[in-house]
Amino acid sequence: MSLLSIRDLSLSFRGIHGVTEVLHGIALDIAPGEKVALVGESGSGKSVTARIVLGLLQELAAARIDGEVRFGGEDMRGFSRQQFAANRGTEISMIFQDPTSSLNPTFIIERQFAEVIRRRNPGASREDCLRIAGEALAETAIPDVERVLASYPFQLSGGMNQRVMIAMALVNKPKLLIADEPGTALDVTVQAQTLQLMRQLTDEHQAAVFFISHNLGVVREFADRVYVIYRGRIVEDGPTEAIFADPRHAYTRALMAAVPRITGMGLPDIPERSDSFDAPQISHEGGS
Amino acid sequence: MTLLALKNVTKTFRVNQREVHAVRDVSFDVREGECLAIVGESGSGKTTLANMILGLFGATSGEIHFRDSALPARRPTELRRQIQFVQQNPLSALNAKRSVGASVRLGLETYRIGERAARKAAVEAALEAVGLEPELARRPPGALSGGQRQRVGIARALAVEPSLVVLDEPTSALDVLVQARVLRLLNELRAAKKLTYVFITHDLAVVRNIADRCVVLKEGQIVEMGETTAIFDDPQHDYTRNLIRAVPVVDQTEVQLRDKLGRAND
Amino acid sequence: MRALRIIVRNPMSLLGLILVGIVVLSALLAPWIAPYPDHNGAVVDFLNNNRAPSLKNLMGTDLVGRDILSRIMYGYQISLVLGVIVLAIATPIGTLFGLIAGYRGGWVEIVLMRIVDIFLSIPPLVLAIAMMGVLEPTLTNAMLAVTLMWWPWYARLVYSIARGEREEGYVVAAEVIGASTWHIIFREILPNCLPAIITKMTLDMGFVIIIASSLSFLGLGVQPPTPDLGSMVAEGARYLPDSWWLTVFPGLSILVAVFGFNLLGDGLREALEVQS
Amino acid sequence: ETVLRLDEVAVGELDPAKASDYADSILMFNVYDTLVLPNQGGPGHSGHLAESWSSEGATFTFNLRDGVSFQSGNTMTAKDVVYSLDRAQALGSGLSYLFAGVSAEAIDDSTVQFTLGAPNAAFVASMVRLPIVDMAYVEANKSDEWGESLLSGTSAGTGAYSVVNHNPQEETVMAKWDDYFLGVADAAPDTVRLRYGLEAATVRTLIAQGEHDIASQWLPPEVIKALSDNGAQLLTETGTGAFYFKMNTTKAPLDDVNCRRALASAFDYATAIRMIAITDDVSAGSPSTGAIPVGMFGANGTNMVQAQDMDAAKAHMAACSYDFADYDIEVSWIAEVPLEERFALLMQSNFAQLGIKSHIKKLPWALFAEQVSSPENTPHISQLFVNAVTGDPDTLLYGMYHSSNPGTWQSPEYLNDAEVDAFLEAGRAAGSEAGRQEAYAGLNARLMDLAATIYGFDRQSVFAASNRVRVPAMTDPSMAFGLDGLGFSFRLMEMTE
Amino acid sequence: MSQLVGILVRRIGISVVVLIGVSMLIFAIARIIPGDPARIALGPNATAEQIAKLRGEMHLDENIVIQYGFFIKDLVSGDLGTSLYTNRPVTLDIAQFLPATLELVFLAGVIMVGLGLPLGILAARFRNKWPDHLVRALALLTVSAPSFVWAVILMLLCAYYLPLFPIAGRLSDIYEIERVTGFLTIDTLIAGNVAAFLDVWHHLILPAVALALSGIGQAARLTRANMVETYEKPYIEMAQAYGFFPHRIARIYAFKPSLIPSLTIIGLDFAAMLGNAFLVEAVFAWPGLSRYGVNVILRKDLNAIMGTVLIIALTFLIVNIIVDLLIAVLNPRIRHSTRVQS
Ligand SMILES: Nc1ncnc2c1ncn2[C@@H]1O[C@H](COP(=O)(O)OP(=O)(O)OP(=O)(O)O)[C@@H](O)[C@H]1O
Ligand SMILES: Nc1ncnc2c1ncn2[C@@H]1O[C@H](COP(=O)(O)OP(=O)(O)OP(=O)(O)O)[C@@H](O)[C@H]1O
Ligand SMILES: [Mg+2]
Ligand SMILES: [Mg+2]
Repeated sequence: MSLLSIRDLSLSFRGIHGVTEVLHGIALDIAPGEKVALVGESGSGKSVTARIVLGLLQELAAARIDGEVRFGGEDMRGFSRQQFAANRGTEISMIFQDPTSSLNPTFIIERQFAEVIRRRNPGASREDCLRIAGEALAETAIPDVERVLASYPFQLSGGMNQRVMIAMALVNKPKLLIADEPGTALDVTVQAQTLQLMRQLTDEHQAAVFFISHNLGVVREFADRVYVIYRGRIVEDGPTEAIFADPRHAYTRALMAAVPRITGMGLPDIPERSDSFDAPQISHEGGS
Repeated sequence: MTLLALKNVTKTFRVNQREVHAVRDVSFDVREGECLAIVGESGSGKTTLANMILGLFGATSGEIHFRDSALPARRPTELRRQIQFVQQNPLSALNAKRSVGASVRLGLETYRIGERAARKAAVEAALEAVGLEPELARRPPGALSGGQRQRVGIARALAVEPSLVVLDEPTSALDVLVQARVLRLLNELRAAKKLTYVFITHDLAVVRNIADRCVVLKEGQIVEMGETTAIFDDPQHDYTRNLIRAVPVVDQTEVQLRDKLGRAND
Repeated sequence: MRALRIIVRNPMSLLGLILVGIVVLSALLAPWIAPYPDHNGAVVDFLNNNRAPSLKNLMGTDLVGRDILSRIMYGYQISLVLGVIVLAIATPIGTLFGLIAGYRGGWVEIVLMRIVDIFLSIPPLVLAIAMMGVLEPTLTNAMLAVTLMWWPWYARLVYSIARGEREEGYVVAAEVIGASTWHIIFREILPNCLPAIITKMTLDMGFVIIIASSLSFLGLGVQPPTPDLGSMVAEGARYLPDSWWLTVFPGLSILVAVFGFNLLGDGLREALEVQS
Repeated sequence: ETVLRLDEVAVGELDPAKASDYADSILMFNVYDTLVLPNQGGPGHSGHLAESWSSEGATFTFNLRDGVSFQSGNTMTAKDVVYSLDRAQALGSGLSYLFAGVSAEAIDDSTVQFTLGAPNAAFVASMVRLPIVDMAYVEANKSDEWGESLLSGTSAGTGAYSVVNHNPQEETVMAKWDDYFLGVADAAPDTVRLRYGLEAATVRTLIAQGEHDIASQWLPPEVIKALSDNGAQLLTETGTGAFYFKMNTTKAPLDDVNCRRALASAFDYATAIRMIAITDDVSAGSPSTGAIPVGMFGANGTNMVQAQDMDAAKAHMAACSYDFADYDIEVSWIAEVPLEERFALLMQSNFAQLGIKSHIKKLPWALFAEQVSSPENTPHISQLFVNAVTGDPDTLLYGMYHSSNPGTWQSPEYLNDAEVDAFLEAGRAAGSEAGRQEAYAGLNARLMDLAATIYGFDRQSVFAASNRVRVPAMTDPSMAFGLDGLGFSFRLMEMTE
Repeated sequence: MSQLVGILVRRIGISVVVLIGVSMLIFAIARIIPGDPARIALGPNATAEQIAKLRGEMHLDENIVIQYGFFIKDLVSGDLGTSLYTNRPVTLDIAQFLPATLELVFLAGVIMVGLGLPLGILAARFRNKWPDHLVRALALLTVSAPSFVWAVILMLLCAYYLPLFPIAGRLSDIYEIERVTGFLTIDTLIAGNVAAFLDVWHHLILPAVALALSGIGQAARLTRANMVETYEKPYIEMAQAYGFFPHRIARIYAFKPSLIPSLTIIGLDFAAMLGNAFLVEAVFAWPGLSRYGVNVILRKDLNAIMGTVLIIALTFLIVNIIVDLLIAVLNPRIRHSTRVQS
């Protein structure tokens, strides 16, 4: 049984210039303990999918959402604000794409971290929170934990903020972790370390990770299964090895080809748009 | 010819009575027309360096020279135009109260680039060059995806025709297709307009493919500096080696190559 | 035009638009639609003074027998002109001061904000009375006096916001591009101060009307028999609770106007939001 | 313990040398005593601190009562009287102008002699404005030459009430002094709280709640009426003053007597009276019969009530050398007295009926007092309440009309008429009542002819009061003093609860 | 912390200069106000000689600079001269009337903050729902009438129709309390008289509410407007995504970044109340500084004008400094600015 199951999800935004269609009926499943990656074009609808799962877009008047989203078997369409809120931060947590903007600039990290810890642990004292937060941050290879906790977000580097977000997302051991481009501001060694943390979460707590990334190298090393999304449609899905070994959809192939190689083969010249990219979805067998 | 020279630049912040040494005694040159990559640990002072080059805050000590003269604390407009910036945090770099198009248009207006009437078209062209649909120009930044915002930042910096561009993680939120396109565009522009880049990134594969030279920072200090190929082929410092070895790659053939690079001097 | 459409779509702002419309129209059309159009002038009718509302005088009559409804309609004329002009002058001046001081910082901030401090710390009444000594008690001078005491509030309000906005990434971006100070101040920072400014302005519509009445109490401003809503409220209050209509209706009329302007202001703010 | 609470608009001045207005008078008449007091219910004066007096030309000799002591315990002597006069003259404010040119001498402990520059029939009356100060007490406790700061906060008189606490913005608290030389009835209030500056609506509510006893006379008529409708009693004090519309006789077109007459005839006197009516039988004024209020020497009979006469007004207008169309008459009113706005509006509409243009100008008192010092700045028409501070017509009329007093708040007419001056001087010098009657009757006629002033109405003060207090001096005409403020002699009041 | 101390020290230094500027300006203005102070002081019947004499004593015939010199000389020795209105030293008047007004204004300020901000938060949190509409309507209602009209209305409602509150003065006649500080809330405690203490509060409430009402509306509306803005920020979405309780988000995470404009206006309102409370003070027969100020201005009581205005100016400056410091606390980016002055 899947932990998260999305069927026929479509989304459009009403604006004063008319309606923008963003998602055109996507389907997606994540089982407990599974690490599923969503890769695809920038602007194709990855982050909005994540925000729908958390029930954040539902509050936006301009957004029109259709389709089924089930979490732990329950249909989230009928969820009240309270039900969404009850899951957030405990059962589901999210690493936001733009960490510096996503941290409140008027509170030091410690304060924001404590708030997250108390979602699981309402009675935690300040000392408890400091300790737990310190440990969580240390695991993300932050060198100067005390200073970071006492700093405002704008006093930290982009990567530090990102690690703060990662630590916050992991600290309550959620059942589902949504990681929206979690490594963009991290150097590769630190990134590897944070991936290891997420892996631990799945291995030890049977949690699932919904992993959004542009870095195909990371996806390959981390994910169990991959969905490829292009302009609001899933174009290919399947087990990681299968996809990387045998990308079948034109868009997936184009992506693979465009990855810059550490060996230095220059920048490939591949068009971003092609009619073949709009071909129907291809699913690989196996996986979940 | 040296375009930009940092001489013993140091930056210290004070946080809660404690000193944070963000940049320690860093010196390097940027030659005209080259692409110099700055890589290194997160928190190692890359953005701080960029901010100082841009004159957003002063160095605690040391000097920064541009075209052989020290950069003044208050920069005249023409000097500003020469040095442009693509910020790491794309959302806060865009004014939530103005449309994306207006942000891009700003540079054109400031320097009266092109005809008034043609500006709308110029803005759309600038957006298209980085792979954005012209329709986005009317939206507020809040209604854009992360990668779209990042590209708006690039379009904005390039629109004023600078001579030096500092790019702080300009492609980290882009999918590889668009990334390739943007990087190619950057390369083409560099050739065509004699641009110079200081390119801050964590993505060593990108560095490998576009940078001429490379500076590796750790804890605010330079640990290694040199031609990109030289560094990748023969990293001198353990830290650099570890970095290269840890890069995730997409296919098996690459793995061996990568490991070979990393091992070079073991 | 699009802004108007957005306003009309929201029932609350539509209500605001309607109220403001009623107020403006009754001011403009007072000479034609007021039940007793001559009651804004030298009319006294002591046989009918201080009458409670009736069919003849829907809002009663005042202490010299004039129809309160008619006077309110005429009162709107003065109040609107006063409010609009005072705010139209005070807001830009104050905003400019606040923006420059908040953005530039340094000695510019010190000098500008201390000038503001000086103006703020002189009680308005002192200013007004001092002005009265030198100036004729006309509507124009009353507006001048109110403006003089009003702009520093905007200066401080805007300053306090601009000071924080200066640190934001988008300001940095504009500076890096080399945008002029004016551009940064007006096109980048100002839009981010607008919500607070508009809210304060719409609230101030009522305050200006009220403050102007305390000036007219001191003899500066419109003189009888010209009706002034603020003075009607203030003077009528002496006769509470017995002759309640003297103060309640003018008070309600200010309320309606302020209410309308505020709802409209909210709508306007949202419209501006979506436009950008 | 009974408490009487009343209020006044202005802050009461405790220093006898500075006291001048109504609130001050209330304090003076209770904390201090004077040599004489007006008779109750009729004309003339009788002794108070003085037992008797005699006069010879410009010399007045008073025999003081024995055994009167000050609240400090000191005995009152002639020296105190001399000191009080010297002090008033030296400080030169308040009503000290009444004693210009007067000198005093203590003949012995109980005899004091006043010498005037010229005979003055009003002198004895003016003695009600010379409160006697405890010289020894002041000398012993003063911190400046005349003990100004001392007397601005404490009482040093022989009066029936002593000051317990004086807070210039809040109230003056007075307590009954049991050793008063006339004794004080038990029914008189034990404590009096004179509150300052209460708003009309506040007083209205306080009285309704039973928290206040006597309202000031400055409540608007509508509010007094409302209080009376709710069961409050009305106290009246028939004053010695009137409400005036004073025309600036130096300013065109009002420098032409016919123009002034036109305005005087156009004024709607009957409506003005209706405006100040409170109940069917109590009003804040009675119709004016001429330049001198009814009850004073020279007043016209009550059958000569003034009335609007538009035909006469038109005739006067025709005779006027100016064309009113060229002028915009400025009608001012004192911002502190909202009632005056209504009179201004009434005038404006009366004048408008004749096609005379006018505009209304509201002036705060301070500004008005400044403007009337120069004829050019003085408005065409100023509205004023004036009363005879000693009850004598001299103190009402001399200051307003004698050409030696131009440009004070009382005399915005700038009248300069030899005949008027002569009548005023005659009234002052006359030795007999008949002589005074004749002089003031002549003055009355002359003033009506000159029409420098529109005589609105003869004034009467009306106070709304709770039923906890009985004030015979303000309810029973046979007990009335005929001098503003004396009705508030607390020792003559009776508390019923 | 250290940045705050730095800001504070600098601001206090500058404020002294501002205060001197204000004193000069007021000094000049006070002399423009129409009316000859000597004439007004001596009353309507004073002779020309008497007026001339008093003018001499008050140095009114000197050049204004010299007059100012005399003023400063006396000021330095703590002497503000004698009030012509009360015939007492101005310092005594201020010492007596200021505490009354401060007590009132302070409570009003607390009410303004205590009700205005929470209402604003409530409205923003439930924006476009019924609590929002209710708060907005209430806020508009309160700002649409001036405070003295509220004073009269409250007086009628709570004293006339329902005799719940006393409406005049600061303390019932039956209590005799020694005035140590002038703040009756404190003095009654010093005297250990609990009944009197409660009575003082009983007297304080209505006027303070009347004074605060329009400020409550302002604060609520400004807070709402800015919080609605803040609710668009990504960090609020983050807080929601982590399930922070909505009321905590409203009260803390969205509130703090949006507080600056409201705080500025509340601060100004608070200081302005000191000078503008006179009508409320009049309605409730409150013996405060504001009423004194108006009386002395109308009477052209030069010494007292200078005294009161300087006190009011001082309060403004102090409040402004506090507001600026609070803003620096609220917005750490101001405190920790690394930006070069542009
Ligand atoms: N305004 C500031 N106040 C205090 N400390 C700061 C400030 N800005 C940066 N720092 C500190 O300086 C160090 C360098 O930060 P910088 O942003 O330059 O790192 P970076 O190399 O860009 O890292 P990343 O790759 O994560 O963006 C960090 O430790 C950071 O916490
Ligand atoms: N509030 C909004 N109003 C209108 N359009 C929106 C809004 N939010 C997002 N969009 C649009 O929806 C599309 C999907 O956005 P989303 O943020 O999910 O992209 P993404 O796949 O995460 O891209 P990236 O990798 O660049 O972050 C984009 O084209 C974006 O412009
Ligand atoms: Mg995204
Ligand atoms: Mg950085």
